[in-house]
Amino acid sequence: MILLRALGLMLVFLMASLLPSNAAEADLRAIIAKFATGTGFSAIEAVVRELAATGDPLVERPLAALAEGNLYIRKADSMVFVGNEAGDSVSLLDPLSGEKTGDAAKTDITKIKVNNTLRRVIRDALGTLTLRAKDPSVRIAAADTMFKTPDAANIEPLDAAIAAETDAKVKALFEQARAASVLVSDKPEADKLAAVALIGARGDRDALSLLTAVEANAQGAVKDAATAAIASINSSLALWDAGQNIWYGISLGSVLLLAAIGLAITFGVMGVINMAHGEMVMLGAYTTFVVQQVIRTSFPGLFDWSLVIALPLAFLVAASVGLIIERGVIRFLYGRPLETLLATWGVSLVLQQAVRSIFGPTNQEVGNPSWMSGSFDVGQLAVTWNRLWILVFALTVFGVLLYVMKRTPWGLQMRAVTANRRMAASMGIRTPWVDALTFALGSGIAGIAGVALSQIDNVSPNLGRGYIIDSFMVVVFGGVGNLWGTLVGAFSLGIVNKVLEPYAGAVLGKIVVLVLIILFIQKRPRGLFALKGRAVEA
Amino acid sequence: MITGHFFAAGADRRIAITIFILLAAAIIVPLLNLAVSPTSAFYIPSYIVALTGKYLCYALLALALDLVWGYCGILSLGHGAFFALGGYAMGMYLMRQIGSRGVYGNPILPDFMVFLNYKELPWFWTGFDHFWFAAIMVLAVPGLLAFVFGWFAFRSRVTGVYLSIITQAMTYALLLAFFRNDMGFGGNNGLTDFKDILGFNVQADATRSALFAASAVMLALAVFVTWAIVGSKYGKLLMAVRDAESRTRFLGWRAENVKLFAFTVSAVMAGIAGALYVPQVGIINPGEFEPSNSIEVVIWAAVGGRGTIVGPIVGALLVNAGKSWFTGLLPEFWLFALGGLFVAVTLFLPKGIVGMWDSWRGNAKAMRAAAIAEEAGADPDVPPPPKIVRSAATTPGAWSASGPEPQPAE
Amino acid sequence: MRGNFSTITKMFSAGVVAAGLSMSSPAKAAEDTIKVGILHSLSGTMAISETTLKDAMLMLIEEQNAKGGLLGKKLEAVVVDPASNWPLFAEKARELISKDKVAAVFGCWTSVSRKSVLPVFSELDNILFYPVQYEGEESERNVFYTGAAPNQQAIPAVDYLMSEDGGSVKRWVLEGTDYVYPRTTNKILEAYLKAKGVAAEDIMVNYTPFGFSDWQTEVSAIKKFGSAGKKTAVVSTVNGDANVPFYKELGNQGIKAEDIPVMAFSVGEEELAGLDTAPLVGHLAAWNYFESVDTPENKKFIADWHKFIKNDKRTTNDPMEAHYIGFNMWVKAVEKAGTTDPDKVIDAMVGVSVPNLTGGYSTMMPNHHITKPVLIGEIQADGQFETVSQTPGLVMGDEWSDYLPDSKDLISDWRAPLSCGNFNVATGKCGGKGTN
Amino acid sequence: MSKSNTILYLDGVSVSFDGFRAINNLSLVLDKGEMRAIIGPNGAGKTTMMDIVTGKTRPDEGEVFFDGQVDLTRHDEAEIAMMGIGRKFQKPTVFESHSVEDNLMLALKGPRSIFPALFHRRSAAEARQIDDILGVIRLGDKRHDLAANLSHGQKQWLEIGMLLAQDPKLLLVDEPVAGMTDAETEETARLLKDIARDHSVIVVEHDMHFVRELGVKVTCLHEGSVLSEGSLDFVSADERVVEVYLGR
Repeated sequence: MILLRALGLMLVFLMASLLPSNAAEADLRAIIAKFATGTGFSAIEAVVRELAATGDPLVERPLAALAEGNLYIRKADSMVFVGNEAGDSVSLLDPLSGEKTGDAAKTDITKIKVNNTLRRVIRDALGTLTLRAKDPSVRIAAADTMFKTPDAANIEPLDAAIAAETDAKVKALFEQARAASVLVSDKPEADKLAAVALIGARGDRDALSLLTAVEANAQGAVKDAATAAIASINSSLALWDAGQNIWYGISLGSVLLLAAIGLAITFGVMGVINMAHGEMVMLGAYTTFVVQQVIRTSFPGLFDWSLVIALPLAFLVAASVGLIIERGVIRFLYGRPLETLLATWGVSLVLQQAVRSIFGPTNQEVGNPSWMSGSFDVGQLAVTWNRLWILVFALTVFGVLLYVMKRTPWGLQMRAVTANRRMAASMGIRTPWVDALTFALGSGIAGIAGVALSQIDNVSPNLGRGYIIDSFMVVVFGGVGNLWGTLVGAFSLGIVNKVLEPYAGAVLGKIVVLVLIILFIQKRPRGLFALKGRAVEA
Repeated sequence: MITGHFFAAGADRRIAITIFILLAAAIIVPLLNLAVSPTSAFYIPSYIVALTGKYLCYALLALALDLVWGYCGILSLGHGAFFALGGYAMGMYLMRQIGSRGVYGNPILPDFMVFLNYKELPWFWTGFDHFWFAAIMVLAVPGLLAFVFGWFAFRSRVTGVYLSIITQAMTYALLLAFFRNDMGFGGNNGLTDFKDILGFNVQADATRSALFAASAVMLALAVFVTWAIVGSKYGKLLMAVRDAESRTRFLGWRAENVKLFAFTVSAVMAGIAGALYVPQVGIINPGEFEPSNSIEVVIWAAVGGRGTIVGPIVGALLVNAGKSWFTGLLPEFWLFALGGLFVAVTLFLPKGIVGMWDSWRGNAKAMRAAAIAEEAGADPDVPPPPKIVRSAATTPGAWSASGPEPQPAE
Repeated sequence: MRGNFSTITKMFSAGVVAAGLSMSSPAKAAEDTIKVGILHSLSGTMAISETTLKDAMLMLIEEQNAKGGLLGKKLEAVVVDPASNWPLFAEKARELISKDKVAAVFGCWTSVSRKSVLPVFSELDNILFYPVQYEGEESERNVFYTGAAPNQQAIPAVDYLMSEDGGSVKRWVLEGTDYVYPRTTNKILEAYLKAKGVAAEDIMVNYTPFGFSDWQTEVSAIKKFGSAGKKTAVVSTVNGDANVPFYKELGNQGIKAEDIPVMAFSVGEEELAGLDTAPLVGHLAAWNYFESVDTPENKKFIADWHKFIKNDKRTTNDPMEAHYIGFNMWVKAVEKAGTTDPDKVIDAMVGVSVPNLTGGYSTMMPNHHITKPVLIGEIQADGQFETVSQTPGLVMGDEWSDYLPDSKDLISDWRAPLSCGNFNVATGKCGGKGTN
Repeated sequence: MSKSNTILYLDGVSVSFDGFRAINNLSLVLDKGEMRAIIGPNGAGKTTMMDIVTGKTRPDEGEVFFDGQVDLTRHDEAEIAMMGIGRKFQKPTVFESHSVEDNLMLALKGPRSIFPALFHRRSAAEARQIDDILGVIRLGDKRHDLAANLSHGQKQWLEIGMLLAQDPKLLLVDEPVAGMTDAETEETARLLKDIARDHSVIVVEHDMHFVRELGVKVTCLHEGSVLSEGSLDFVSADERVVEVYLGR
């Protein structure tokens, strides 16, 4: 994305440099040189405004560099350059042409500091300059900026841009941005009323924000129209809010499902009260970290694939640790489920401390690949990509697991062993292996859950502890030994929690959910999907 | 039958010894702390008194848990909640005793309420300026919670792991609730900066020794009460419920009431432990509600030997002493040692230290008894055994593999 | 080691109450070293923050020994692990002082751990150096607060946001973890903002539990609150672990620093190390030190740190500087007093001045708080902060906030005649508000 | 059919688990003092029927009356047990960690609330009762042994002994001779006949020799309802019964 944009820019500038040197270029350089003399943010802001006022597309490069903190002053001669950091040295590029002019050690140059205010000024300035950019997404960004920072001076360039625009979507955005600017201009009331209508139709939070400001400042018909528009936006947003909460609930549910699904195997199917489950999740997250570390240092191009690469590895790592735990400890404890609680608790302490000793106690950075960053809008609903992918992922894992359990010979053996170990053994099933592999499967799934959770949570030795209680709640709520129960349990707990949260607050919401679980278990002492029947109870 | 008698006698003797040791400690330790010069070899430094006093409270908590877990098969993963509630009741009393000596000098409001702009004392703090009231609350609050919780859970026949998990949910919910500053219990910081208990300075060596003695006496009392309960017909019923709940129902017993009584008594014991703990450590905060704390209590009982009275006490003392030792000696690696200990105990000492000792002794005794019986020939008291041919001879001890275990998951 | 073993014997024997049977004589403190206690959690939830401080202290002690020790003796660090368990903090503090006979203790992070050990320090009369920014409302004779009081962090931060440089913020979200530091800080900030003319409806306060990880609802509420047509900022007192998911959610929901900046008081270089900071550029933090500060002292400190920890990637942070200042102050005070006797050192501490890492001197004030500069930094893409604003001079830590009704009349002065941590200037009495 | 003289009255009882009809429109009447044997292949609903009578399972529909007037569907296990219905499980269920004597003590008729149990002291009358029962079930020499150490057959007997201690009006005995030797089986038959003199008894059993030895009216269940009822000879002559047992 950035690469593409940079390539495009380079092309533009290559072409520009072929043209006869622009007479204004010297003027621009003179202005840019002022960066070196001014001190303080206000001085730099003045320079930025001056540059922007030239309206020359060439200023985009230095301004964009400034916003990203890449504009430097060489101490020796107070020349201004765009810098590209590469290790300890910085390669210096000409601020206008972008040609490389040399390298400098970091100590020989000073970075021009920017702050948020300055960044905003630059963004606004770039907004006007990029209205005619080739890339529609840049134009959309420009329209967006201008919508949020209405200015009467914007109307003219916007009019021009609207006239030239061919893309209907962009054009509509331009018109909204223009309407926003009209509202702060001294245009006649009729124009303003039309603008309010246009903005009201947009119906999102930005529109609401703008109209609230208008309502506060305007008089007469415009004020009334704004009030009406605000009311209508508010009522539609209220609906969207409800939808938003449900979506958040589903998303939380998917996280719970991921965290719990491995436990649904080790605890639900095998009856091992697996307190080390959270640590399996943690191992998966750390595997992701290691994979990303290797990719960062050796194969930076593969970064977007890091999670895909990490998945099988996390499964393997967690599954083999699970296998070791099963062979080493748990197999001696079948039929004594409560003792598995004690042993696995011990194991969890050891694993936590081991990770702490190896990786240190601090959080590790696990990055989001680009396809998991950001969000998109469905109506007024902002859906973040990482949450969506985690939902998809959780459902996929669930589906695959269900298939394995219900449709493969291994799943059949697994169920046979848990239903009646002795009978299964006498049918020729090698029960020890089935046990070991089942536990490894549950652990491995916890591991791949860790890959996904590393995207939204801390990767630290404490990662597992945060999920273990919730996981047990989900499995028990859904009914031990029933995968569907875990699915339904996770989503219902997630949704109830998130629907309560805006009213009760995060803490009370969670308390209410816990109390509901306690009450629910009274009603159905074996969980949501308990098997009814002639319980063989002695 | 001879072994049965021996067991009974052995168990009773052990209880008597335990009670004796505890009572002796209640006298000797304070003496060695207060009356012996610090240079003497017999001097017990104050911090050891405080430390062991704390361990005794843990031991009481472990014993409380064992009453329901070891004897009734209810694995509570929420006993820390009762402990903490007892502690909070005591803490509230201690807070009120600070009076106007808080940093703001407010005679009514504790410091944390002052800087959080409370205008008046919340209603649930009334009465806590009296020790008797606080003492009642120490018993009543955990007891009532356990009673209400148990009433619903046992009537609905929530058993096994489901019960364990909802007890965990209970303590977790309380943890979150007490973390909330709006609750009026001091939030995360909890209650601290205590000055006096019953007019004595909590930091004085004499007070500390007295608290130690109180803990030891209380533990001795709890040992006696537990022993009395377990030895009564009700105690037999308790174990019957543990081993075959439905059988007791078909005999006409209300298993839910049996459990409820034990659960409530146990919660009250835990509450007392918490109340003694707080003045000795000088702080009570929501961290005590952490589910992991409750799990640790389970581990103490397991290490020592559940289903015995002395076991949980031994377990609590050993594990905590080990923890104190490791955290000072191997600060970076003590979790390995602790984790390893839990795994090792479950694998190699499934019945805990005391349980293992008993089986070992029991085997030896049984062998000796068998030898005696053989020498003496048939026992004259007993009618000759009926001529019943055993169809399926059970291997001795085979039952213990599946054992009288509380079975959680299906 | 040997001392430890004899205690173990003792502990076990006391534990099984075979008192007097196997008591060995009290551990003999080696007389040729001065012991320094380090009381930071190395396991449990707080290990993530505190372990670094333990390492920093070990480094400082090693350096001091390389310089020839103190009073002709070597320093010896005694490290214990209170395991993020608050009562255990008190137990370990007692152990350090009573058993190991340390001359001073450097430790604690959370307020509750400090509250837990306070009685121990006053009872056994020892010294605690507390290196973390905290809520104030406390001044103890035995404690030296080298972290920031609210006026050394929160108030300048808010001032900056209200200024033109900071974006002239008019609407405020006070987002915090539900515990005493955020509660108090937010109380102070609310009072301060209202005094500055901010209307009540322009302040939103919200609390989340510790370790909170699902921020969707909260972030969208911030977004909503921010769409009222006024410049909005978030003042975050969100604690440690919960920050990473918070910032991840902010980034993903597209809240840019230019639109709604987040000013954090608990987010340092260490927390950012667990994050991809590219989407967070421009969000702010207020501290008294940043790793990026360009001074020779800091350069050396960072180089020493990297050498000591054998990892060039490890960051430094504000509490580490606080320990650096505190440790050097203690060394200087011990030299001044000529003894490590806590009583004498406490008296010698007030007025001690040592260089800090930001190019100035920090001085221990009579209220046991220190003077520090306040820096406002913006998060950069490389996980560092870029200082965008700095108080012109040093700010003196104000333990009793002027913005809370019950503490505005209180002052603290531990020097001889007054020697009081909560002197009421209105009534002229020591002991808070007194009985009124 | 009048309920008045019956000890147990089931009419039109049905129950299903997850769609499987375990009991299907079952009607069964037991007169006071009667002993009845119930046979039927696996899955015929024998144990479920007992579950319904003892309150463990609630029927979906139908009437269940005890002693002519008590509607058992309104009571739970403990209440039903207190009214005088005792039950022996298919798998012998005794309190394994208690001695034989204690097992009986817990079963003895008497108050069933907590506090009396807490302060209970064994009276001479109780001791005598226990001795009597120990004699009947022939476990006198094992009175101090842990129940866990008894043989399978002895556990069965102990459980019957516990039933006797409970002194119920109606005994439900599920497969009392499973796993017993022939000698034990004979002994058990004699014991049950003894008991039947002053109690009403329902015996569920597979063992035809044993049933023949009992010499009582037999009900054959199949797929949750009564297939045939009458003397053993009559029932075993019934073609449908043969078919069910031998398969098609």
